Amino acid sequence: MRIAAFLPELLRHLFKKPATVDYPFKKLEVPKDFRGTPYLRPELCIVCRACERDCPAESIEITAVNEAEKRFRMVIHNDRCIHCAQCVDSCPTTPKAMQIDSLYELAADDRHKLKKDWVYVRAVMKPKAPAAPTASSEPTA
Amino acid sequence: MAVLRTLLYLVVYPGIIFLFAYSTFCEWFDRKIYARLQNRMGPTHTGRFGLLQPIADFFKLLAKEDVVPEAADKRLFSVLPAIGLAVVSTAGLLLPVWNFDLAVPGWTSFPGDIIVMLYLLSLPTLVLFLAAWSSTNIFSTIGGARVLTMLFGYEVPLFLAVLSPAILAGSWRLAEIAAFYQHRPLLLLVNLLGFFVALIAVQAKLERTPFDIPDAETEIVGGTFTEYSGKKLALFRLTFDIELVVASGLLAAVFLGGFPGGAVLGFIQFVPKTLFVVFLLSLIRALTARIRVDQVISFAWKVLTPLAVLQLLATILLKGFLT
Amino acid sequence: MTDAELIEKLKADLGDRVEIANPARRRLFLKVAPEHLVAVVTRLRDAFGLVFLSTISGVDFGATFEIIYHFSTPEHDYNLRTEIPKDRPHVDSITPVIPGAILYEREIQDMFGIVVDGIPDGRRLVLPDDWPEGQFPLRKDWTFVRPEEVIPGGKS
Amino acid sequence: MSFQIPIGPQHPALKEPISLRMTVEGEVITGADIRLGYNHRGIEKLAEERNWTQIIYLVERICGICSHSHATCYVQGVEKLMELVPPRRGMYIRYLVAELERVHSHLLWLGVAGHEAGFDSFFMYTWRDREIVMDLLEMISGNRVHYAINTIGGVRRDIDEGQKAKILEGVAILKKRSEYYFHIGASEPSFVGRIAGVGMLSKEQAIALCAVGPTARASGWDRDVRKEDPYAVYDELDFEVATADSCDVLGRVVVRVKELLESYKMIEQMVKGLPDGDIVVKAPRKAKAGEVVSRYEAPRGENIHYIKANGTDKPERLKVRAPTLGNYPATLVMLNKGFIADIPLIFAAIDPCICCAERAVTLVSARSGEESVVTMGDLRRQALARSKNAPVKGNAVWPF
Repeated sequence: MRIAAFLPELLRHLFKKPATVDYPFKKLEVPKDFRGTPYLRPELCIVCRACERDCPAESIEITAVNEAEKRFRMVIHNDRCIHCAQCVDSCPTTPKAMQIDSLYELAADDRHKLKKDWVYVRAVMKPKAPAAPTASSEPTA
Repeated sequence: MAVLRTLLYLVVYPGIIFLFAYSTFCEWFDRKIYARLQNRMGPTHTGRFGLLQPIADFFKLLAKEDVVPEAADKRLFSVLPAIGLAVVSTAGLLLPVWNFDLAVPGWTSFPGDIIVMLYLLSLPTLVLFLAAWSSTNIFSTIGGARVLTMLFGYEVPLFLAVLSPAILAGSWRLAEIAAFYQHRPLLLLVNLLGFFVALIAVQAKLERTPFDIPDAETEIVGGTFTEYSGKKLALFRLTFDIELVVASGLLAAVFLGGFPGGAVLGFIQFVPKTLFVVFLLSLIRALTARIRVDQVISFAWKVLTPLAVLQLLATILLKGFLT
Repeated sequence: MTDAELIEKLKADLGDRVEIANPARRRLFLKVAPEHLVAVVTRLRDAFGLVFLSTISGVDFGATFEIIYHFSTPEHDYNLRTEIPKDRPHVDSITPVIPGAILYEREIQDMFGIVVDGIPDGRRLVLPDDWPEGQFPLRKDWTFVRPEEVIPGGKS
Repeated sequence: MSFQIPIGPQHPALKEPISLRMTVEGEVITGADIRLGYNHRGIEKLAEERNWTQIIYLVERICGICSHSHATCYVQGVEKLMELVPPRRGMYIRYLVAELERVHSHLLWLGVAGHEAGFDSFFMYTWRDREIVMDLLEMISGNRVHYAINTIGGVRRDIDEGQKAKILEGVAILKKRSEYYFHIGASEPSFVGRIAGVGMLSKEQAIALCAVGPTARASGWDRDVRKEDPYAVYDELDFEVATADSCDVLGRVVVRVKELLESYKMIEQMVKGLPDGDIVVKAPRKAKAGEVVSRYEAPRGENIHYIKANGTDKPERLKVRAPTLGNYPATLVMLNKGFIADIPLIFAAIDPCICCAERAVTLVSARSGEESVVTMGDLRRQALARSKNAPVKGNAVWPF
């Protein structure tokens, strides 16, 4: 046991740069695998509902707008999303119809504004060809 | 003229305005040093370098809701913060910074003012105990019991350590003690041991780590302050800030040679000397973990008091040798 | 000691009070009748060094409850199971043998409504004090109807 | 005079809600009682309604600090049920994250222990250094707290050469820092004075009360699932089980710092010996009927999941035992005859991670000392009635 064993370390830090980051003024970069908010590329979605089935927070909702025209509506409830990116893993298309962005400042004062929805026509299974002429993506939110 | 001087003394310097401004500055200094020692930033954004942060905190608390517990003794509960503030501010007036005449004792500087000051500095502890007791909260009660228990530990070494330079100087008047050591600066080295004893005792008096036992938040929530909120808490916090200034000023006057040379020169010496003491206090705060109340008592009686007695003996022997 | 040797030894020691299964390496599943439970646990503790109880799981089989005591020694995992009828859900406490079992026994009392006879402290553990009597959340026939989500200050 | 002090459900020393009722005489504790259920989220019931994939993320959220341990424990059980063999590279990455998580959890705990003892500088330093390992975890998995790197049949993110180098670099710094903390923790007198001889738990008591993890190991009982039931990659790694025989809080600090050093060793071995190949195999959606007991050494002790499948894509039963629950009976013994000042330290020394129901509030009246249990509904009604009856304050307006 030694008196003031910590002293040299303390005094050394008096002349060091702070370890903390002055957050709202300076920002750190996110890593490349960061899981932000999911979003849909509607021209690629084949409505297999794999994302809806596997979403642990039940935050993805797909409903048929018009069965005959194959028009569907996907709602992502971002207020429920837990940012696990399982929807991206579950998505069977290449390239993936479900994508994830790298934004992290997600706070909002109204949870209704966090809801995002897309109304789109179901894509055909081979998405390598250019998007079908009927495919009209119109994000309504 | 004398009336104006007295008014200036009471209100501006070193009266309430100076004490308020300088105590918030000392709190900022303490927080900044503490943060930098821990590799953090400390207050940064309120005012330049965050200088206005303690004042902002003070005004924020003033605007907060003030809750008085139903079971508490309401009159006592409400009046205690004001008493505490008044007591430490009065002690602040006795600091020999300005407006004292070495030849003629006045009401701000008189033989025995060191004793008066030490007693005035003891009163906030009693105020704190009464505040804790009148809150009736179980955590406050434990905190109050701890305040008193600690008082019995640190008070004796503090008195012994502060009085030994006075014995060497042969005066019970702060201004004369300071003047004595200004003439013989080498004698200050004799009191080095006493300075460290007094420093640790002051740390305990101010209830800062390692002696923040009465308001140890991880043990007894807010301890003595559990039930205090809003304006009353703001006043208590200000009390502790001013006590920090006054206690460091006392140590600077007794152990570091005081502040001679009138208002301006005195001020120029007052600031670095007190900041040095505050820095040492911050260093102790960063260096240690909180100890238990039984450990405080045994530490105070087994280590601090013998050291203070040793200092006293050395001083008496030296005094006999000098005369 | 290999699994096979251990099973032989267990069989010799405990006789026909237990049925032993060994689905994976180091994992033993022992089945015991509820009336022999405490005797078997005592014997296992004294002769085989089963002092460490990891937890007690309950499973609802519809007509019966299965209670599994998960023990482990540095070499093997023992899972001691017993089955009790749902209409008379009583089991003897093993706390006199393994004091550390108390919290797990209180937990299965709360969650399955199994009465543990002889438990030294039978207060509720995880359920709130104003939880209605006779509601046991982990029984299969207990369902939770999620109330309509009401967002304060706005429409859903 | 003896009286009761309520520690929790809301208390600055407790980061999560739990209620400890202490009977004290002066400063000495003469009785302790524990009340759980303030954080019960019904995860076991919920798991019976989810499919195998969804449950990974559900069990990951049992705990924020050892999130990976629950997910791994569950996933390795499900893989046994589905008879999957994940690729070696996937296994190495999974247990690399597990060891990094142990480092992060133990550093966090060291800081908390410092804070509970009022040693804030120690707290700040350990948490600053913990950022290094948090950054590594973020780099590997994408996020800081819920790594979500496990999937049934392997892991979801791969490691490249640059990341390997960064991990080794970070671990080298951490190793140096941990040795320094070991040295400080054993020599700063005010800190040692607070933790030595506090919260005694003898080996016999630890065994009788089924203590787990560092609490058991600090009492000299060398139980470690990684050693005695080596799952996955642990039989290929060279490490020792850290124990101490001082049976007090100091022993628990020592055990955790030693474990940190062992973890650095394992991380280096795993990064250097990372095999090539795939990281994941495809998992079926359904599992055959069967049951499995999965054990895992989480930072806090043994984590055990009992999974029973019935042939569908949902489990029949998932039983989770988090290590902290196993340590509560031992905590009550440790608290007895201690000082009030030791409560946070002793309680923090088991590294509590409280996961279990809310809804009841116990009120202790300050005046009479009587207790009454009030439901949340009653409390809300009382609060409403009180705010209605309260006179409107004249100065309740912003004064400036």
